Amino acid sequence: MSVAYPVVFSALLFSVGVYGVLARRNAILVLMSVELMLNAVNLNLVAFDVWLRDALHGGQVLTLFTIVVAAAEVGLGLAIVLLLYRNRSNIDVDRQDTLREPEQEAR
Amino acid sequence: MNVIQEIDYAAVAPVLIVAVAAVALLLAGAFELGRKWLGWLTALALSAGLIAVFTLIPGEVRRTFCVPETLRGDGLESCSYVVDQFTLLFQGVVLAAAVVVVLMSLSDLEAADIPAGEYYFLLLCAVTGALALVAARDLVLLFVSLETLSLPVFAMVALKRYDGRATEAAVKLFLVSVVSAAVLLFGVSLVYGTAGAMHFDRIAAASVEGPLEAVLTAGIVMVVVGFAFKVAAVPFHFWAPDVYQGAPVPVAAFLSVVSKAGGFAGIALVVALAFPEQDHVWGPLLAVLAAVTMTVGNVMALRQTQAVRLLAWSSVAQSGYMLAPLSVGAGHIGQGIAATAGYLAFYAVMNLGAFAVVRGVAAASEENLLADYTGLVRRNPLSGLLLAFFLICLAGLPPGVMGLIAKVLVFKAVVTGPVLWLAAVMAVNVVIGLYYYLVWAVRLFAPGTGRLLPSGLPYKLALGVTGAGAVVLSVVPQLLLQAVFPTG
Amino acid sequence: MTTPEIVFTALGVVAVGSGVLVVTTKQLVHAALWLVVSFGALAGMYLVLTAEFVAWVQVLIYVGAIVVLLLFGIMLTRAPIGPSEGLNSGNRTPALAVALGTAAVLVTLLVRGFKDARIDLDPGGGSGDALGEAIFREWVLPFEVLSVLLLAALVGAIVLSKGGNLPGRNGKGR
Amino acid sequence: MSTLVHLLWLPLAAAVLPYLVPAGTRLDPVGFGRVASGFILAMSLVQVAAFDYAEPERMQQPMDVAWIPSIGVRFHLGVDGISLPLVVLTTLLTFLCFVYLGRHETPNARLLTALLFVLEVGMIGTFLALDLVLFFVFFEIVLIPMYAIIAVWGGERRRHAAYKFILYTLLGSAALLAGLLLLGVNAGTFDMVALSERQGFDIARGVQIAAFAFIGFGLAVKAPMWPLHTWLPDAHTEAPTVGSVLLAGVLLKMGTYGLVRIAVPALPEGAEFWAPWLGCLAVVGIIYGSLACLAQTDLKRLIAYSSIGHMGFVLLGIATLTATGLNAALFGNIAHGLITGLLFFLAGSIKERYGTGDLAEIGGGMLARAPRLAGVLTFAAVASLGLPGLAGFWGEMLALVGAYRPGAGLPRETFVTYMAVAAVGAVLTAAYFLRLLAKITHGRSGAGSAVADAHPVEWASWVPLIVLVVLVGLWPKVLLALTDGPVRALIGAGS
Amino acid sequence: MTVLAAQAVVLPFLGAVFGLLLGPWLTRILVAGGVRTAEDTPPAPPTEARGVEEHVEAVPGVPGEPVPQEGRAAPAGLPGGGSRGALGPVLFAVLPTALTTVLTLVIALAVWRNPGTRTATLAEVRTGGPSILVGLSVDGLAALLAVLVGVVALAVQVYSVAYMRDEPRYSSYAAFVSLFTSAMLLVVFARDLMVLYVGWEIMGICSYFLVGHHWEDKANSRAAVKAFLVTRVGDAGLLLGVIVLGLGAGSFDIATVLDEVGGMPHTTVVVAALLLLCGVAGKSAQFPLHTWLPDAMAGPTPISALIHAATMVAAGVYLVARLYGVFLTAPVALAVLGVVAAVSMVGAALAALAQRDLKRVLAYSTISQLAIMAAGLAVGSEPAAMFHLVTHGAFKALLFLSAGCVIHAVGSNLLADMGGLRKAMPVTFVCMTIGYAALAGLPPVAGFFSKDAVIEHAQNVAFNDGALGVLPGGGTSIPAWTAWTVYLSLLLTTALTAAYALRAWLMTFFGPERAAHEAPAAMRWPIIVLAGASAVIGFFGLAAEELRPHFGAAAMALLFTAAGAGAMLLAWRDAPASDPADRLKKVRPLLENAFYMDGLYDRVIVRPVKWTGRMVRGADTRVVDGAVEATVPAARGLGALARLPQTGNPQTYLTGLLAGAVFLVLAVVALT
Repeated sequence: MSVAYPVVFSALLFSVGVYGVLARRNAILVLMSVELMLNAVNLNLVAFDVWLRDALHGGQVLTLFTIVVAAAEVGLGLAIVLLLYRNRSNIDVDRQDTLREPEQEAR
Repeated sequence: MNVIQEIDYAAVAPVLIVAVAAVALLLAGAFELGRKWLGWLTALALSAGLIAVFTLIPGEVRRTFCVPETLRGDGLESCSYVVDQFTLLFQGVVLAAAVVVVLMSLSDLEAADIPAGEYYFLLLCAVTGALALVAARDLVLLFVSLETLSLPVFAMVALKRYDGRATEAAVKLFLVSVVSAAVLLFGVSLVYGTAGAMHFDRIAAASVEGPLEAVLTAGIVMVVVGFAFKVAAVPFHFWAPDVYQGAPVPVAAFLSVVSKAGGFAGIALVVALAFPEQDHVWGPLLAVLAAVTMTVGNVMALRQTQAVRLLAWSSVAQSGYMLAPLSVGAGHIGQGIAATAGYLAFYAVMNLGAFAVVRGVAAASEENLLADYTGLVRRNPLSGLLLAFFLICLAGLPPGVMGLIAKVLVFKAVVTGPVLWLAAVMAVNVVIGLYYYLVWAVRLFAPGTGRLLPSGLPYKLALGVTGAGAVVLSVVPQLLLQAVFPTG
Repeated sequence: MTTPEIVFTALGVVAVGSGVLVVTTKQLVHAALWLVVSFGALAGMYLVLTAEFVAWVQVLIYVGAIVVLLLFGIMLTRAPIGPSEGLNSGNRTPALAVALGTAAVLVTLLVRGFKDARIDLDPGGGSGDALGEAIFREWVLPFEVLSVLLLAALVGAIVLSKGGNLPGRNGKGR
Repeated sequence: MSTLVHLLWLPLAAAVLPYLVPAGTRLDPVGFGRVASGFILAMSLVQVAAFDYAEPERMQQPMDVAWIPSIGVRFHLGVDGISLPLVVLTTLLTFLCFVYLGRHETPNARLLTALLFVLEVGMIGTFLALDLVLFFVFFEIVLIPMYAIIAVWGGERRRHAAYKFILYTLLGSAALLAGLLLLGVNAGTFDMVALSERQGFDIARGVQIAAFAFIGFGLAVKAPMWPLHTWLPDAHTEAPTVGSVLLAGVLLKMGTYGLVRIAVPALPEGAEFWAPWLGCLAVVGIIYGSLACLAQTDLKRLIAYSSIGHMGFVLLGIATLTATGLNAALFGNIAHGLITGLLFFLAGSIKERYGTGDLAEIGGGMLARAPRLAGVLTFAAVASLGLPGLAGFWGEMLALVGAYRPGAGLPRETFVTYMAVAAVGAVLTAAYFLRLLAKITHGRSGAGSAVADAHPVEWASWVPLIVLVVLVGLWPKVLLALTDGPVRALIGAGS
Repeated sequence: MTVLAAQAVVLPFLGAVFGLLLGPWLTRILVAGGVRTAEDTPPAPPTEARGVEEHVEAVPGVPGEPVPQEGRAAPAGLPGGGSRGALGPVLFAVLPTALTTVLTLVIALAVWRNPGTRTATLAEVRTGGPSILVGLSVDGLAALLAVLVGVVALAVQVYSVAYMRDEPRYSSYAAFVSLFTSAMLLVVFARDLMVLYVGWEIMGICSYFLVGHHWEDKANSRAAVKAFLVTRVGDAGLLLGVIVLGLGAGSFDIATVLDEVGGMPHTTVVVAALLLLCGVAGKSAQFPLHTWLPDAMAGPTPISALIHAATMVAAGVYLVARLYGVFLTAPVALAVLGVVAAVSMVGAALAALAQRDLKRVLAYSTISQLAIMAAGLAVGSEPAAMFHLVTHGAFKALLFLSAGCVIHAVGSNLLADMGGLRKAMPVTFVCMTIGYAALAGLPPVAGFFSKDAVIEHAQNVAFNDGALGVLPGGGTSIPAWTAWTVYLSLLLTTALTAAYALRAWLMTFFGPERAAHEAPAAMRWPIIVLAGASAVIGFFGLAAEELRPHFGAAAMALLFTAAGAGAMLLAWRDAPASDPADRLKKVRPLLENAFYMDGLYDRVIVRPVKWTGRMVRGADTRVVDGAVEATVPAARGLGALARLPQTGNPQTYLTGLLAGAVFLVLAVVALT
C-alpha cells in the first residue's frame, strides 16, 4: 500500500480539525476539533511507523502517548470550560474577550 | 537482556526530587498543612533540586535512557536524557526561577483564595516537565515533557476560580497551547516519517533527499512553530498579554520565565541537535521570527498603561532578542545557544525582579496601572529603586550592566552569523525598548501618591534574591557566564 | 488498487467525511456522535495498517472515554439538544481559507513526498507485545513523565471543578 | 596595578558618598563636588606629569585584568597621547562645572552632584578603555546621567529633549555595539591595542565595510554627523549649563575619539571604503551647520549648530585617513571642548541674566551692560570661528591640509573639493559668529534692567578655559606633540 | 638678529596682554604714587583717575547713552575716561611699541650693513604632514617693512593718546593696536607660511575690533563685520593656497617653498598662486574684494591710518613679494594680478573722485594705490612695488593722521563741512599738502619716485610685449595686452589721482575760511615726523638702479598728473565753495557708490546666503528633524497596526497562529 493514502487522509483530517477550531464558537466543539487534529497526527505516526518498520516503534508509542495526552487535555479542558460556564454562563469561545488590548494607548 | 533501560538515578535526580516532592506535597495538602508551610516546603524541594543540579555541574556528561544495545542497530547510542552543560544551565535557571515564583506566590495565594496544596503541586509538576524537557534528546520525551510543562499551567492560570478573567485567560492559554501542540505533533510526525527516527542524533544522521526534503522542511517549520508559541514569538504571541494579565502575577512570572525557558530549550535542542544539516531552513526562519517578534513586542509595549500587560509585551520583545542568536545557522549554533542561554539567565533575574515588585503593587492596587507606580521610590525606596534598576537592566543600559552584557551576548552571536541585518533591526528595537522602560522608571521617581506596598518576608526575600543577583551580576557577569561558556 | 487500499480509502472517506460533519453539524450532540464515527473509522484504518494495539486503544480511550467525557461536558453546560444556529462563530471565512490552505499545502507536500513509498503490511509490528516491549525497554522516561502529566491533569481538573460547591461565591463574570 | 583605576573609582565613590552621610549632617553637595572633582583633576594632572612624553604612542600605565573571560572581555585600561588630553579635558570641565554650580543654590544638588560624577566615570572610562566591550560599557554609562540632568534641571521642553537625546544616541550605541562585536568576533580579540597593531589585515573586506558602517553610524550619531545631528540642538537648548558644557565639551568627543581609536586603525579597508562618504557628510555638516546658525534666533541653539559645523571639521579630518587629518581631529576635539565649553558657560550666564536665550529679546549692547561678560563672549566666539592663534584654528587648518592630500586609495579630487567647500564653511562660520556678536554685544543697550557683570565664581570657571584656548592656540605643539606619534602608529607605516 | 625680531614681535603682544589685564592696576599704582597725567593735559583734567573698566562697570548700560562721536570730546557728565584716565594702558601701549620701533630700526640697520637672510626656528611642530616651523626670517624686504610698521605704529600710538583722550575704552583700543602691531610684524618676519597666516588673521581680527570700536552704532558694527568677512573670504583662499604650496613643496617654510616651486607641477603652482591672490585681493582690498575698505573707515581715524592705509592692507602686496618666485613661475597669476590691479586702480580712483567723506576719499585712494603696487608686481618689478609700498605707507599714514586732525577740529568727516582751514591749522595744512603731493606723485616728494618706478617698469614690459625678461624672473612673460592694460591704467590713474587729491585738498583747506584750533601736540608731532619722512624717503630710491626715474616715463606721468589736476582746478575755480564733483552730474552717484558693487554683492551673495540659511533652518526642523520626530508616530502607528488582531477573541488568535504556521511552511518550503 502506498504511504500516500494515510498521509493524505491525515492531512485532510488535520485541515478539517483546523477548520473546526477556527469556525466553531462552542468551546466543546473546539475541543472536538482539536481531537480531530491530534487524530490526524496519530494516523501519520502509525503509518510511518509501519512503513519504516521502526524497531523502536517510536511512532506507535508516541501515538499511544498522544492519545493519553489528548485524554488529559480533554479532561482538564472540560474542567476549564465548566469553570468558564460557571463564571460567564456561556462557553462561546469568541465571546471571551474581556482581556484585550485597551483602546486607549499610553499618552 | 534487560527488560528495562538502565537508569542513572544521579542524572535524573533533579527531576526525581521535584516529582517526588510534588506527590508528597499533594499528600501533605490532604493533611491540612498550613498554606505557608506548603509554600516553604515547595521552595525547599526546588532548592534541593537546585542543589542536585549544582552537584552535577563538576561531573562528566551523563547519558541515560539510551537505546538498549540489542535495538541499537547501526550503533548510535541515542540517549533520551542527557545531562550536559546546557541541561544543567537550563535546569538551574528553571529551578531558581521557580523558587522566586514560589516566594512571590507565598503571600499571593491567600488574597486570591487559591488552594495552596494543589497550586504548589501543579507548579512542581510543571517544573518537572520543564526539567525533563531541557534534558530531552528525543522527540517523544520532548513532546511529553512539553505537555507536562503546559498542562499544569492551564490549571494554575485558572486557579482564581471565581475570577472570570482568570478563567478566560486559562481558556485562551489552553486553546492556543493545544492547537500549537497539534501543530508541533504534526511536525514531529513529518520529521519522523522522513528521518525515520525520534532521537535527535539519529535524525541528524539520517540523510533525507529528494521530494522528502520538502516534507522534512515542513516538519521542521511546524516543530519550530510549536515551540515558538511557547516563547510567544510573533505571530504565535497573541495569547501572552491576555493570559499574563488574567493570571495571578506569580503565574505570569512563571510563564514569562520558566515556560519560556522550556520553549527556548526546545528550539535550541531541535535545531542544533536534530537538524544541523537543515540550517538553511531554520536559520532564516528564526531570524525573521526574531525580527518580527522583537519589533511587534516593542511597539505594542509602547502603548501599554497596565503594568503586567507591559511586562507581557516586553517579554515578547525579549523573546525576539533571545531567538536572534539561534538564527546564526549550524556553524555557530553553539555560540548562539550559549548567547540565548546567557541572555535567558540574565533575563530571568531581571524579569522576575520586576515581576516581584509588580506583584507587590498588584496587592496594593488591583488594576495595577502604570499610574499606580508614580512616586514609588518616595513611598517604598527599596522597591522603587530596585524596580527602576530592573527596568534599566531590561533596557540594557548602564548602570544595569547585566542587561548590557546580555545584549552584548546576543549581538555578538548575531554578528557571527549570516544575519547581519538582524543586528540592525535589533539596534532599532533596543531604542524602542528603552523608551517604555525608561518612561516607567522615570515615573517611579516622579512626585505622586499611592498606597504603600505590602511587606513580608517572602516579598523581601524575592526582591532580595533578584536584586542581589542583578547587582552582583552587573559587577561580575562572569559568575553566570562561566556556566554558559564552559571553555571561555 | 489493492484490497487494503480500497478498504483503507473507504475508511478514510468515512473518517474525513464524519470529521467534516463534526465541524459543520448544527446539533451539538450529533457532533459528538459523528466524532465517534470518525474515530471508529480511524481505528479501522489502524487495523488495516496492522497497528492492532493502537486501534484497540483508540476505540477504548477515544470512543470509550473521551467522547463520553465530551458528552458530559455538553450536558453540564446545558447546551441545547436540538439544532442550534449559534454553534459557528463569525470566523468561518478565515477558517475556511486557513483550512483549505492547510489542506492544499500539506496534501501537495505529502503526496509529492510519499507517492513512491510503499508499506508492506506484515502483521505483528503493532501487537500489544511489541509495543509493550518498546515502551518498557525504550520509552520508560516519557512514560513516567506522562504519569506526572496525568496526575497533574487529574488534580487540576478536580481542583477547578470542586470550587463550585463553595457557597455564595458565584463569581459573576468579570 | 595601574594608577589609572583611581580616575574611575574616585568619581564613583564621590557619586555615592553624599548619600552615605548620616541623616542630619549638613553637607554642601556642590562644595563637596568641587573638592572631589578638584582632587580628580589633580589625579589626572598627576597622569600628565607621569606621562612619558618620549613615547606618546605607547600605552602607559596599562592595567589589564580579566573581567568576563567567558566572552573574552578584559578590564584593560591605558593612556597614550591621544587619550591623555581628553582625560584632562574631562576632569577639567567637570571641575569647572562644579565651580560654576557654586554660584547659585541648585535644587536637588545632591543628585546633580552624584550624576555629574557618574558621568565623569563614563567619560574618563571611555577614553581609558582599551577593550571594545569595556569601551562600550563606559560609552553607555553617560547616557542615563545625562538624560537625568537634562530631564530634571532642563528648560521648558526638557522631557522631549531628554528622551530625544537618550533614544537617538542609544540607536547609535546599539549600532556601535553591533559593529564593535562584528569587529571583535572577526578579529578574534576585543583588545584595541592588538586590533590597531594588526590593522585589520585578517578581516575580510566585506566584513570590514559592514563593521565600519555600524561603528561609524554609531559614533556619528554621537559626534554628531549630519544628518544624524538633530538631537543635539534640542538637548543643548534644554540642558542646564553644566549639562551643555559636558555634552558639548566631552560627550561629543567620545564619538570622534572612537572613530580614531577603533574604526580607522582596526578596519582600514572599511575606512577606505567609507571615507569619501564620511568626508562628504562631514563637509555637508560644516556648511549646513553654519547656514543653520545664520538663521538661528536662540543663543544655545546657535552654539549647538556651530558644534555640528565644528565637528564636521573633525570628521573631515578623520575621513582623510592621514596622520595630519587624525591630528586635526584630535586637536579639533580638544579645541572644541575648550571653546564650546566656554561658550556654553557664557550662554548659561547670559540666559540666567536676561531670562531668555532668544537673541532678539536679549537685544544689543551687552558690551555696555556687562562689558566683561561680553568681552569673554567675544573672545569665545572669535576662538570658535577658528582664528589663528587661538585653539580653534589648528584643527580646522590641519583638516584642510589632510583633505588636500588624503590617504592612499582615496579619491583625491573628491577630497580636494571637500577641502574647498570646507574652506567656504570656515567663512560662513565667521559670518554667523560675527552676526551673533553684532546682534547681542554691539549696539545700544535697549531699555532693560541693569545686568550684573561677571561674577568671581564665573571668572573662576572661565579663566582656565580662556588660558588654555590661548595657550593651545599659540603653542599647538603641546597637543600635536602628544598626538602625532600615536596617530602615526594608528595609521600605520608612520607615513 | 632673529632674536631681535622675535622681541620686536613679542613686545607689542605683551604690551597688549598686560595693557588689557594690568593697565587699570598700573594706573592706580601710578596715581597713588602721585603721578598725574603727563602729556598734554587737557583743559579739564579728570576728577578721578580710575580705570576704564571700572568706570564702565560703575555705570552699566545707561540706556540711550549718547555715543561719543568720532574724535569728539566725550559728552560732559561722563566721568573721566579715555587715555586721560588710563595712564597705565598708555604706558603699556606706547612703551613696547617704541621699543619695537627701535628694534626694527636696529634690525634694518644691521641688515643694511650686512645684507642676507637670517632665519631661526624656535620649534618644529609636527602635524602628521609637513611640519610647521615656528620661526622667523629676517631679510632686507622684511626689515624694510618692519621699519615702516614700527614707525607708523609708534606714530599712531602716540597720536592716539591725544586723539582718544576722551575715549572710555582706550585701554582695549590701545591693546588691539599693540596686538595688531605684533601680528603685522609676525607676518613680516615669518619664515613659515602657516606662521604668516596666523599673523595675517590676527591682523584681520584686530581690524575687526578696531573698526567696530564704536560698536554702539550699528553701522560701525556692520562695517566691522563686513571688513572681517570680506577679507575672510580671501583668507580662505589664501589658506588653501598655502596648503597647496606647502604640500607641494613638502614644507611650509617659505625658503623651501621658493626652492621647490620650480619642481612642482605647473598647474599646482598656478592654482596656488591664484588662491594666494584671493588672499591678496581680500587683504589689500583689490577688486573684487575691495568693498570692505571704504566702510572700514568707520573705525577711529588712527586705525584707518595704521591698518587700513599703511600696513595691514599692504600685507597683501607684501605677501606677493615674499612669494614672488611662485608668481614668476605662474605668469598667468601675474596677468590676473595685473588685470585686477588695473580694474582696482582706475575704479577706485574714479570712486575717490566723487566721495563726500574725506576718509572715504582716502580709502578709495588707498585701494587705488595698492593696485599700483600690485601692478608693479604684475609687471615684474618687485622693488618698485615695495618702494611704493613704503612711500605709500608713510604718506597715507600722514594723510590719515592729518585728516584725523582736521576731523578732530571740525567734528565731521564730510568734506562739505570742511574748507578754509589752512589758516586755522597751519601745521596740518603743510603736512597734508606734502601728503597730497606725494599721493599725486609730484616731485620731489616720495610718491613721485615710487610711482614713477612702477610706471616705468610697466612701460618697459608693455613695450616688450609683456616679456619680463629683463628682470630676475628670467624668461617669463605676461600677455602683452595685460601689460598694456596695466600701463595705460597706471597713466589714467595718475591723472585721476591728481584730480581727487586736488579736490580733497581744495575742499579741506580752501574756500571760505572757518575757525578751528590746531591739533594738540601729541597729534601734531607724529604727522610732522611722517610728513618729513614722506618728503624724503623718495630719495632713497635713487640708490637703486631700477628705481631711479627716467625722463621719458616720468614726464609722461607728470603730464597726466597735470592734466588731471588741471581739470579739477578748472572745475573748482568756478565755484570754490561747492563740490567740484557735482560737475559729474549723473555719473556722480555711480562713482560715489563705487559702481554699486555693494548692492550687487548684497543681492548676489549676502541675501541668497541668508535666504539659504533660513531655508536650511526650516529644512532642518521640517525634514531632517521631521524625519526623526516622525519615528514616534510611526512606531505608534505600527503599534496600532499590530494591535488590530489583538481583539481579545481567542479564535482570532488561533487564526493568526494557524495562518502564520501555514504561511511559514509555505514560505520556507517555497524558498528552500
